[in-house]
Amino acid sequence: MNWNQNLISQLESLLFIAGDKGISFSKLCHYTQTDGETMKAHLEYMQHLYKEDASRGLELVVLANTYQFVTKRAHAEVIQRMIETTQLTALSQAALEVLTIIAYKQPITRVEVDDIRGVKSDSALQTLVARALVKEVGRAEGTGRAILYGTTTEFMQVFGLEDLTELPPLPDEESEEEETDLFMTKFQEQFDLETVEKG
Amino acid sequence: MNWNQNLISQLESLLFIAGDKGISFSKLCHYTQTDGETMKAHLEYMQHLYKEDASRGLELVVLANTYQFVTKRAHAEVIQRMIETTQLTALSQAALEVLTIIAYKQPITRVEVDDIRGVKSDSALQTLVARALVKEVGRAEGTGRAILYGTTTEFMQVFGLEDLTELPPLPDEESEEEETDLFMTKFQEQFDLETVEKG
Amino acid sequence: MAYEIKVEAFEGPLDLLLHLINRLEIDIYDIKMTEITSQYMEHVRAMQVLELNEASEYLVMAATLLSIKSKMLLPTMPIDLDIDGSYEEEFDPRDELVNRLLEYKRYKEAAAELKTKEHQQSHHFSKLPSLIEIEPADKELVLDQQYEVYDLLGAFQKMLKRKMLQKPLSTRISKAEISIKDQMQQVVTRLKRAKGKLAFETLFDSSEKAVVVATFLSVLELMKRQMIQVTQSQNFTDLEIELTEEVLENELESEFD
Repeated sequence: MNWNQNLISQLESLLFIAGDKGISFSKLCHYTQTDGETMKAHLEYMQHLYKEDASRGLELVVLANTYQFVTKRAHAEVIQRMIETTQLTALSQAALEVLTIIAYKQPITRVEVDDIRGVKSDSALQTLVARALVKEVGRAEGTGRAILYGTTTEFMQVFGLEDLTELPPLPDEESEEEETDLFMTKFQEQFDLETVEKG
Repeated sequence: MNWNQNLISQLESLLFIAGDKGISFSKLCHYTQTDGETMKAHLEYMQHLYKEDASRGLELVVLANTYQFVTKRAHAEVIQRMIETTQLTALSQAALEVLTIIAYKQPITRVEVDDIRGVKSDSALQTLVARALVKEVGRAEGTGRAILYGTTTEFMQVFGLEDLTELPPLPDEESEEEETDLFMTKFQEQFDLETVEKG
Repeated sequence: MAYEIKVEAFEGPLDLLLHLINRLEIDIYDIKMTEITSQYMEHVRAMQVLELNEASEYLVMAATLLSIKSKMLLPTMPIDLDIDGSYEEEFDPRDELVNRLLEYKRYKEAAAELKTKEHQQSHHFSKLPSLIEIEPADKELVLDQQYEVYDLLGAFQKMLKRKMLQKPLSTRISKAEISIKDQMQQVVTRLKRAKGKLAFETLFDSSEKAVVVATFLSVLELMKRQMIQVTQSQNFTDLEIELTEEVLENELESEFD
């Protein structure tokens, strides 16, 4: 079989972007516009290739019908070093996201945070509580009486805020776009008018 | 030079996990317990390797002072089949102008930006802050203690800059050479200062 | 002469002036004040109707133009005050305006260049940092790092990007039929891999509605067939799904029907 280098390259970039989410076989065919047989052969070849090549850090695996890259087991130690270091000194992206949502929307329940992020947030939330950046501020009405979360004074110290009103507004893109469009439309009309008058 | 395949493999795993957060040179050395010289040589080799190998879908780049993987330009079309093609709303012309002025003259106050543009810039500036492209970097001396603005790492990521010295040179006006030189000198000084502070 | 006005959005009076200078092919170092002033006024009159936020800035510039124009109408009378007879460098009332225009023009051009860079960069894609679950700290840990509000906004931007990645393509892909049978199979397989027990929610990690619905129906079906049990240890705690021992220990007969 002749391996299509460009296809392999495309697959590498797609799988990279998909990250932990992976991509199903049929989607890979669709995105690269490749027939199933060719795809199957190439994916098998790639699985072999990544595994055998000692200079590759990734492996291509199939989990729950999706293809995805995972890091090689042999690097667990190095990766652990990175994660621990980051963990001790910094908040993870997930934690920062959850913190942002809580800061702007407090009081808010975990389920509402999950909805906004589109992924579960429990462990990030736990970290934030453990770090005293977020705390329980009450219970929601209704069934379940879910816990409401809010930010702490510790949060304000860490982020150098005097009070919550100092938070800058979040992007509100749609309304901005509309305004511009409205403006441009009016503008256009005005000029068309002028041109006609002059012409 | 003998390339250490295991090191390359480790770097590939670490960079895969870090994604668009990237990893700084010094951290890469720390995590893999490698000396700077070896690291430098290997990273350069990898940059070359990924670029030249037609079966690779990624490139190793330096953005905002961190090493990170990005997909090759050639695959943009294939990737856009997978993800939403619409970028986050494009920046308005006003926002782009304000951002440019801040990028070249940072740290700078809003009033100074207004002066250069001849028009008020508050709402454009607000958008830029919300989009995390611009942030407060301090307060000006004197009455009012106006907020000073500067660009963020997000800005460097979005505009593909390794660091701020990579900004394209400001267009010159021939007959303005003297002034430009003066400006450039100051600019240079500013950067030297920054570099010293950072270094 | 009727000409077509190419409509652009003007970013304030300086931008409008640059546009006029460009269109009228005026030398920026020798601006014809009469011509540009009348053109400028015409545009501003048109724009005033729009009740622009920036109306006042446009008007201030109009006043500046008029003032420059009138100064230039005055005869220049070099007054020789110096004993040695040399003149002070001639003062041109336009100088300040020209300098402002040139400076603004520089940034406008640089902005265009940055936009190109942004465009180029937008053809490279990246992934977000992998989420690696680590045990959350059980005791209070005070952060030793100072953060700024920008970090929050940056995180929010990244989240928006990730949500963009998660958006399922709605129109272009023909909807794949998800069979309950396959889904039952998968639920059992996952439970087996997890030694027979999983939190209810972990089964629903797909962002595709159809998959979630199919998974739910398959769970109901498996319960009906008494292949799994759903338990809850306390009110409001997570539901747990458990394979019955029989299923766990035996090979799955490959088909559901």
